[in-house]
Amino acid sequence: MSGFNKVVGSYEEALAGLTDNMTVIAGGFGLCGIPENLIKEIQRQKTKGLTLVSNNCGVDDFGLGLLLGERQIKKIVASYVGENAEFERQMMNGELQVELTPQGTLAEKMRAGGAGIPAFFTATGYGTPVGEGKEVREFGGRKYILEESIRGDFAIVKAYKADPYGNLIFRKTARNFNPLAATAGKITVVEVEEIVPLGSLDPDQIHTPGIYVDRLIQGTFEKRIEQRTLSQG
Amino acid sequence: MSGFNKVVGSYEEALAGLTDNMTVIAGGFGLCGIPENLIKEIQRQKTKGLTLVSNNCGVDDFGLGLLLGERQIKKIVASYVGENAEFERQMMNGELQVELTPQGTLAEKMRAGGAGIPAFFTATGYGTPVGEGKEVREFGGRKYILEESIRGDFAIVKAYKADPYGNLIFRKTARNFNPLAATAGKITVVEVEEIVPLGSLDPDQIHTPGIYVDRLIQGTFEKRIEQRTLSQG
Amino acid sequence: MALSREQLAMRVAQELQDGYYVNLGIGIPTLVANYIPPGMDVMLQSENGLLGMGAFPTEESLDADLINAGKQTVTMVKGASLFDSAESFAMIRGGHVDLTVLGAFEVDVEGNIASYMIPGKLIKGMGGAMDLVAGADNIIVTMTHASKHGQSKLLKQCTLPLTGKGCIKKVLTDLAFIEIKDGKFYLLERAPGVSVEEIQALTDGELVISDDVPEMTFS
Amino acid sequence: MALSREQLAMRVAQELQDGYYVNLGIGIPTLVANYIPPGMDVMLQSENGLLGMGAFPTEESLDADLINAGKQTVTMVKGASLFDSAESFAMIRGGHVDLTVLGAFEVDVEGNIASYMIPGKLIKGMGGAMDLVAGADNIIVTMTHASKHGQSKLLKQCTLPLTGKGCIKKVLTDLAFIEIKDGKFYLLERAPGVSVEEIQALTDGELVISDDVPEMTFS
Repeated sequence: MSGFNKVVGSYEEALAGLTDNMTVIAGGFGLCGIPENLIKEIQRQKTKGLTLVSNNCGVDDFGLGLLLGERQIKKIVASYVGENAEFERQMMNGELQVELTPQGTLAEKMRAGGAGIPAFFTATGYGTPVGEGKEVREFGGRKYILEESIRGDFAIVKAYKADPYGNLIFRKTARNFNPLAATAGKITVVEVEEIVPLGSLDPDQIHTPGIYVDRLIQGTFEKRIEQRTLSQG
Repeated sequence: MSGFNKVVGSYEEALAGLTDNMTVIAGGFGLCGIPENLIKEIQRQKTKGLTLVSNNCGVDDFGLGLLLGERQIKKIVASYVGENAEFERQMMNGELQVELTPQGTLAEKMRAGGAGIPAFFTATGYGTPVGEGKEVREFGGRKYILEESIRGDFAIVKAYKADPYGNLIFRKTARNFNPLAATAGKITVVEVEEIVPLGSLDPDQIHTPGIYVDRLIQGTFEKRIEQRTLSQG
Repeated sequence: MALSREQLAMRVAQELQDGYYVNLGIGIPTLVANYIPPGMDVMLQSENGLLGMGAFPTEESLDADLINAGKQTVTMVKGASLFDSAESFAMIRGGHVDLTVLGAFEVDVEGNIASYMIPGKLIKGMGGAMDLVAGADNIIVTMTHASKHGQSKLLKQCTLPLTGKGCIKKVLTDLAFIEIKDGKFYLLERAPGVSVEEIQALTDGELVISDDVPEMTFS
Repeated sequence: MALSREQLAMRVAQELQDGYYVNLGIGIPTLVANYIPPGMDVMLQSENGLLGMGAFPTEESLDADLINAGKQTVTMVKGASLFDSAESFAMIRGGHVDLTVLGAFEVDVEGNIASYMIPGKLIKGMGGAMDLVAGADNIIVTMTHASKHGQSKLLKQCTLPLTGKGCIKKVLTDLAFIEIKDGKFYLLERAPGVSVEEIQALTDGELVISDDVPEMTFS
């Protein structure tokens, strides 16, 4: 079997080595494109004290909200966390640390982490609470703040299709943070809807090359919809 | 006609507004994926004093080498310029300024320019002539230098296919610096092998969204090969 | 009379141009899409990774993998493209989006905006708003001119934590269309039937009023 | 006897592991691809935007759009992927490539490397070499141990402008396989028939020699 075959046999194996107090970067936007089965497996394994880096934190009974319910999350780095009652309760009680990060800065921090760029300047957050304590520098007459990159012990990612080497294709807006998370994990675990034979993906059309992927598993997905809006026409 | 139709009628129109002493960012690696007809049009227009940002500088009679021949280039920012006799002559004579930039740093400078990131830290070049005069900072026990982004008055880009809105697809290693250059031009001009009808490109498979593209033209390409190497089997 | 939500959207839509790439925030800004002038093409950017957002789907075309930044199911128009969140904010931060429309709690005469956080109340987060206000040259803030209790939202200085500093140049309220320049509010237009005096009374920051402030028109 | 170019490539190939993503520089490093041990899968990264580089093409499969970092026409293996130059160097800079092999003019006991510029001679540029040495944890430098005039290339301190500072840990020369650690060269292996004394005589930086330095073997 090729050393490039990333396919593992179970969700347990997919998350082997994940231990208490680790940092986990998760793909997904709202409930769209979240690694829902990997999250359930973390819930099952009862790993505690986790730092989660994810744009949102799910809802009470789905996505990362499940890990809140079990008090497995110590800290969350996110841009928007508004749809979750248990989240509010834990934050208000001081049980949960929350580091609010602008959405674009969060995306860029993940990309930079994966790309070996330790820090970058951005105008986002200058003069706001986000900029407090951060270095300010002027370039071309405009003020920017210095933001540091993020890496995770694990990254958990949801993709649409993969070949056994871990080359990934995402679908529609389920792409979102997933390709960025994939680059930023020391161990990157990906769950997909379909594993296709090697050679069946067009090399020009691969969104995430397999070099970023350590473990791969095929799952079935509920794909819950948060705001089911239909046209009235 | 839609305001998003980027197609222009001629190469002259494609480069309208390009004047002496401007900065032009060009895609391509060696002679692969270079905007060969746009370069020829710059030669025809005799624009002088240009600063060219491109990984390489073509060969004597093809690619950016043509602009050297006409002494249209004042300065070049590149990572490798080894295949060009006229280049050597002008550099040795001090007629041409050369700013050597590591290939990965050059790519990242273009991306940062397009992405509104004025500067980033990288380990590349620390302790070398490239790092001289640049700020050094330690992150996690390692030393990095601060590199600033690049933007161009114009970007000239070669893609494989485009729809009229300027959504682009590149082919194989002719992609290289082209998608990065496309983001970093105040005016981005793209020449392609084929303009396909709107709606015929899969939105999931577009490499460069049309928002980065200002003008689009279909051309015919020589695609000269620099090192024609064949297997002996 | 104060503008309705629909009229606010209609007035913003008058600022559109053919070929504009536009990011519309949640709430009133979203309604702008309903009033794009006929014959004009505008592409909507949704910061979760979609350029060319279309209408809400039908039951048949509903797709859990295709949502907008408000997490609502949507569709794509012809010529749409999909990308990751870093690319999406590269567009925004790099100034490639032609117009951004978003709501706010407060703006002030220095172009500061506060829109994401009220101390003591639950903090939900800034989402993409800080990136949007820092990245765009051309921003229109839509909001009510004053609170229900009559307190001005156009201030000398914002009182709430900022979303962005010195980045707002245009504000459309239910009473007025205002430009921010040189540390002052310039009254460009009045809502139909609203007097300059009413606007002045509800504007905390310095308001510059020309001799003739036209009423907004809605055709 | 000093190693041939092929033997250098063969010895480097012994450092490969199944599942390694590898970047091979121009020259001797390129030859390593010919000696990948049977049953072992290695993917070659070419920094111009290709992961999974294959052999040179036939006349029929020749494609001007598919070249390697040396600008030679190549092919792709099954499972290959293509990407832009920023993504390519994100892989390299981010430490995702398992092994990098490249040539040099000089290395020194501090792990410094000089490989791109000889003052007074024509400067062609560093290409991707500075990114590669700064980005990879696991680098093997291949070069001759000394110049044609017998001057050591393994120095106390590099004399030429550096390509990278403190980033080289392993050097394979035509005479020896050497590890750089704590400001010293450690002699790990000798080329067959080459004595420790010969190596010592041609090594300028401090060389640590254990009691028994094995000869390289080539099966």
